[in-house]
Amino acid sequence: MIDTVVFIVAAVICLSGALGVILAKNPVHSALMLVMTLFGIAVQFVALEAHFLAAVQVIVYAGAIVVLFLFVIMLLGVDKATDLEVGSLKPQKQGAIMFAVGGVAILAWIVVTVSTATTGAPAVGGAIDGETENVRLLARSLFSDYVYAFELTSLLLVIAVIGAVVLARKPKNETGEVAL
Amino acid sequence: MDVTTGWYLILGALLFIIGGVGLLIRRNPLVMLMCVELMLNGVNLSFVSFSNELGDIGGQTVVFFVLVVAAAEVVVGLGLIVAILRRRPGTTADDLSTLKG
Amino acid sequence: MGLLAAGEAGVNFPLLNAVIIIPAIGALVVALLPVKRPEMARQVGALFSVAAGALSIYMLVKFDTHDGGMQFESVQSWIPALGISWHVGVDGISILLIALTGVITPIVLLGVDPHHDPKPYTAWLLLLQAGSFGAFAALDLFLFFVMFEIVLVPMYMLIGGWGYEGRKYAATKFFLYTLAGSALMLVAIVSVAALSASDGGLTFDLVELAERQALATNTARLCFVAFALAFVIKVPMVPFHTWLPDAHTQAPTAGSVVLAAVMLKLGTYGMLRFGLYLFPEASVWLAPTLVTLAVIGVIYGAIVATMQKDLKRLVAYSSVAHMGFIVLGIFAFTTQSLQGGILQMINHGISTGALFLMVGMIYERRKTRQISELKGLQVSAPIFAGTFTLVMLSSIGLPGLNGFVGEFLILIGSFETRRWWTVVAASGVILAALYLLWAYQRVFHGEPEPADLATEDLKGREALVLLPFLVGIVFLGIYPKPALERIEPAVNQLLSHIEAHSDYERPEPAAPVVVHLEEETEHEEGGE
Amino acid sequence: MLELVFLIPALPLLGFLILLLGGRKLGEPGAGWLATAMSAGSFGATVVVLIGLLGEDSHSGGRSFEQVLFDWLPAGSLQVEAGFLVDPLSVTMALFVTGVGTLIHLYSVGYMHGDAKFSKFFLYLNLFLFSMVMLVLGNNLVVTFLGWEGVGACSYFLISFWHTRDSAATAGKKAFVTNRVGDWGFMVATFLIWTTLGTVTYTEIAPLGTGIAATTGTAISLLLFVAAAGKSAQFPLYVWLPDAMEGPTPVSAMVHAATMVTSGVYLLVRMNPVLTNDALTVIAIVGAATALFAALSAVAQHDIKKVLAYSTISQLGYMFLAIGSGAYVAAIFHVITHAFFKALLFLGSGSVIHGMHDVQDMRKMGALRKLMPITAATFIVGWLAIAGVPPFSGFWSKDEILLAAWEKSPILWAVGLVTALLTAYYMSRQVFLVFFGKPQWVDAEGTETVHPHESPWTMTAPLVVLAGAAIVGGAINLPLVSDWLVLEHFLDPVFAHPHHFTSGTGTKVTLAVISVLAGLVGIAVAVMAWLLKRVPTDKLEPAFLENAMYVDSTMARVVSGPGTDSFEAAATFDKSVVDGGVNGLASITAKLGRIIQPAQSGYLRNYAVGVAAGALALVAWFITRVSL
Repeated sequence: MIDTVVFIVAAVICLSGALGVILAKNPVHSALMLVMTLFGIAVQFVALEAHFLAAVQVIVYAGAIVVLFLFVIMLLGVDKATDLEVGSLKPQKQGAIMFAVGGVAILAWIVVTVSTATTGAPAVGGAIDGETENVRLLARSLFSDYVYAFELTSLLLVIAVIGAVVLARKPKNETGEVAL
Repeated sequence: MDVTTGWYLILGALLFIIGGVGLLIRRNPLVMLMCVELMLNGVNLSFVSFSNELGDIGGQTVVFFVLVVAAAEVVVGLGLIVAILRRRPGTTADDLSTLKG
Repeated sequence: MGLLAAGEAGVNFPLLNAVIIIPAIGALVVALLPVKRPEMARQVGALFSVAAGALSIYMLVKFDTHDGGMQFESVQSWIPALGISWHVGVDGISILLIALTGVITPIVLLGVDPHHDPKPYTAWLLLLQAGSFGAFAALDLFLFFVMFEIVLVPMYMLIGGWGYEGRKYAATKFFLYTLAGSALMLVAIVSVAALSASDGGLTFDLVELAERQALATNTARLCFVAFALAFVIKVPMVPFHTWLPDAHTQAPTAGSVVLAAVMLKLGTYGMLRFGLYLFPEASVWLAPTLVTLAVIGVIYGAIVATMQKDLKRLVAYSSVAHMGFIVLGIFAFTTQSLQGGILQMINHGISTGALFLMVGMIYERRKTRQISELKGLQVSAPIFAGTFTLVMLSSIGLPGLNGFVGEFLILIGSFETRRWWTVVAASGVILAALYLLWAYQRVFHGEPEPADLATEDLKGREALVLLPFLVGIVFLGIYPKPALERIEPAVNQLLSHIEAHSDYERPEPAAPVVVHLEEETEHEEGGE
Repeated sequence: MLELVFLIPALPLLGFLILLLGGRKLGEPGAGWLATAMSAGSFGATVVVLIGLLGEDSHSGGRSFEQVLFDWLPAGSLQVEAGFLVDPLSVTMALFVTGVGTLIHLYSVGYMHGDAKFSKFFLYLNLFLFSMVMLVLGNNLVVTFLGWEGVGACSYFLISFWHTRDSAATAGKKAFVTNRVGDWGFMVATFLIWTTLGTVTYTEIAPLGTGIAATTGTAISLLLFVAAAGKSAQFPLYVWLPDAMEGPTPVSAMVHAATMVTSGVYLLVRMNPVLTNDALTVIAIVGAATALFAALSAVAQHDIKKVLAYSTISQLGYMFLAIGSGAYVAAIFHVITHAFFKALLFLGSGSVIHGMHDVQDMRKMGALRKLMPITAATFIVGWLAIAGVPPFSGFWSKDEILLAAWEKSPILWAVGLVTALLTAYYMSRQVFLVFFGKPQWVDAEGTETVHPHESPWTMTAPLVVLAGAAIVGGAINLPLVSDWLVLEHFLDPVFAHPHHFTSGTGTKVTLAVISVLAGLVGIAVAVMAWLLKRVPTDKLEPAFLENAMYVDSTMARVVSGPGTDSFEAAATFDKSVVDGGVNGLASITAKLGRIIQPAQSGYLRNYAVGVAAGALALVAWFITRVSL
């Protein structure tokens, strides 16, 4: 019973946060709403016994990424309200409506027709046996089967950092700047 | 009313749709990036719920990688936005069409 | 012998791998050299290129002339899940082409001045060399495709970066045209591998696929057509040849030389290795069409060459004609015609390569390639003219020079199985004399103008560059046995393979038997 | 001694290589002497080989010796060796080729005096000699072809020797390309022989040759005749030879009179076992027609060398008439005597041109016999020989051909006779115009426009030697007594069907008398017209004949008109249709691209709509496909 309550509360937080992100006029508000959603999802992760991810969700997403968003907003001084008009681009509004309606319709169709969520295929990435704790399991998976991918992501992060530094660097002089 | 995996999946799908709609209707590049994050989170939720359903840690491993890639993406994306907005303050996504075919 | 004792007991030095990889490493090294020391690029590049060339010559010498199979073979697993491996090896068909590549590239690298940006120029040339080596040695369909495509990029860059006035158009045309052909080939490669996969599992290995012959007749024919189209464009054969004059004309001298000497051979080599060997039945089936196209190419190329006003275009069209001879030889399926065809690939590389070099030298002096702007050069440049004459006569097919040996063997071999085609193709030798001599007359003979009189004769450095070509022309013309005896076992093996997998039968060597006049008369009249 | 055969081509080749590397340093006259020495050495080697051959038993195939140097083209069942065949025929040919060649080398030392490219001339001459002996000594068709094309290339170099003259350059190219038509015949004939007999070696072809099926045999014979017609200037491939006179005169003498142009005769004689009767008839007819046609054309030429050129074509026609009649010995006999007297005449004309300071028009000469006594005397010997006056060499060989023609068909004989008459006439005309009459090189006031002089000894010595040979050359095959037919007995082992005259002595004598009379009539007419001026001469030189019946000019017009136009059309076709098609395809692609180009608006959010729609469509498609 408590599960249900937790789920519903967290789901409401998620959805309202999400709607807040796309409907808030001020980017700062959007960012804060995003934090709300992320927390909601972290709660769901806990409910799904993905403890490590829940922690990471809070630390990395809410703690780092959103903060980065806010930094940028402040840095550029765009923390002003903007109108929500879709703009001059033609099929944008219709596209959005179509996507929303279509997505929901397909979702509904699946909900109505599908009885079981999975095919019940056996585990390939390491079974959760209920005894070994989540972090250990995840670590074993990451550092054995996916160790190359893991190392590559570290490389990716380094590249991303360097890329960001290069991109966001102030131009040396007026003439030397990259035309955009 | 037990909470089944289906509930989580529906929640994830809804987050994905909301994020997608936001991406389509907003012009502020920063908000667009946030919408992308929303979509990613929707998917992440599905992964974790499947992981739980199947008793397979692989789903969570994938989420871990998604997190990392998302972080990298945000870093580069924000770098680009900073670079653009610094030169042309107030730019929206609709003001950029240099790559017009 | 030590390290280089390839194939013998003891140290098994992967000679062929080294030949392919050395220039590739060289390209990388040259690319990483400091920009401020451009003169270093060519020296370092030449070092790698010469090293690879020397190894390829060493292989040629060490090549076992009695073995028709693969030598210097090397197999490394590459993408095991798809049955793709790094499988390389050479036989009599490819060894000479590899040696040719090994010799030509260092020569043009050292002998032709790029005029600007020597660093990327050298790097691209080295990559071209590596790719060509790889393509000639590859015994895996996928590996071959990769190499076949790799060589496109450096050539595109060379034409586009160091070419003449219309280089961009020519480079794009060259790239797109050849790519269109190889796209079809990729489809065919995947189809062949996928459709041949059975209990043996998926494999891209050429030898295994060819021996398995698992495709249904019609499927094999379809796949062969796709392969053939790629090669027909690469050769190029009429009517898919129009990229060649543009590419040749606009390419820098080194590009033209390598293009003519090495890259065109990828087409004819592909026909042998991935046509005849992989699809014996389909090759026999399509041979009449290809032979007809080849003969049309011989005549048509020569006719169009006659009317060219640009020296490089003229030589380019002569290539179309000469490559037609080679294709005729390949699809005539006799020992002589195939031997001649393979030897002619080398000969064409030498002769046409030298012609392009010399046209390049004329351009260096006069900044023009137009025949009408040159006259009477023999007066001021007699040695140059003499050298040009020798190369020209080789291209015309004068006995005692290399061009004749290949042409004669092709024609005499083709005559057995493709009599009337050969009779027509043989008339191509008349036209060859016509267009080359006419061009020679207009450029070298006649009363020179003041500008022509100021034209310098052959310089020592240029003579050194041309010397290997001249030696090749004379040596292969007088004593082609070393080349022919390397080719023959491989060719016979290939023909046996074709006979085993199709209803084709080699013509019996005409037995010197006296037949009675009366009996034979009717039969002969009914025949061809 | 037979093993020394390799020296025959090796010495001129050595000379060529030395001149190639150091010709400029040797300069004049060193280069000339070196080349002459090499040529003489080659002649000496030939003599040694001949002595060796004579030492062998003349029966049971003893006089046939092969020397193989190395495998040239080993290709499966085709095995071509670089080897020599020494037999009576090849030695006979080699002997006069090197002999006459040496004399002409010597002559050239004087003739080419002062030319800027002195050493290069001898370089070509030695290369030519090498190719020519390869041609006659090769033991198989392919080696002969090597020589065949080699002499063609040298002929090209030598004709366009003075290459700054456009006419010389064009003539050289024309010679090479026309010869290539013949080479095509040679190649296809070789292919056909190989596929039929499985060999290209002469000694293996000879026993098999007679057994070839008739159609194939005729095809081979005619293809070989195409080859011979190209090289030996038979109708209609003769067109290059008159133009070839652009070359220096020694070249005309050596290449275009004595040696190279007779290689077609050699080829057919060598391949005599495969020649069929049908083909022989064709050869005889073409030969006779060429002889008559060229003789008629020679009647009205003004250039001293052009007369000789057409005369050469005419005499070559005679040789083919002999082959066509089956009289191979007569053909070879005439080749040899013709080599003597025609080389003599050409060298004599060269001496005249040299003495007249490069005047070639006979109308500007006259009365030169006093100023150039040796040249005049030797030239007159050549004239009498070619006119068929007994006992000069030309009489014997020509008479034998006419006899053979008579036995083949009286019509052919009649054509030959008329040709003989014409030959006597135009040669007399030439002699009278050049050496007799009034000097035309003196203008109205009596001052000399040129100063004629006799040539140096290097030029006159060969003339004297050749004149001697032209007088007594007939002695090698005198039909008076059977034992005196030295050449015939010597050559007989070479032939599959040795030819023997069937006519009685009465017929022989009658025919001989008639031909002598014909020659005398020709001379008499010339005397009346050109020496005594009893006949108006302008009517004797109709423009129709002066232009050689417009055959060459018509061909030239076709080649430069419709021929060039059709080639140009092909080039235009290539540019507009073939390449145009490619470019058209490209532009169609570009147009299609432009139609869908607006889809790439550059707006990120537009693309997002596309992605969203695509994603939805994909998911929708999946859920309809998958049973859940």
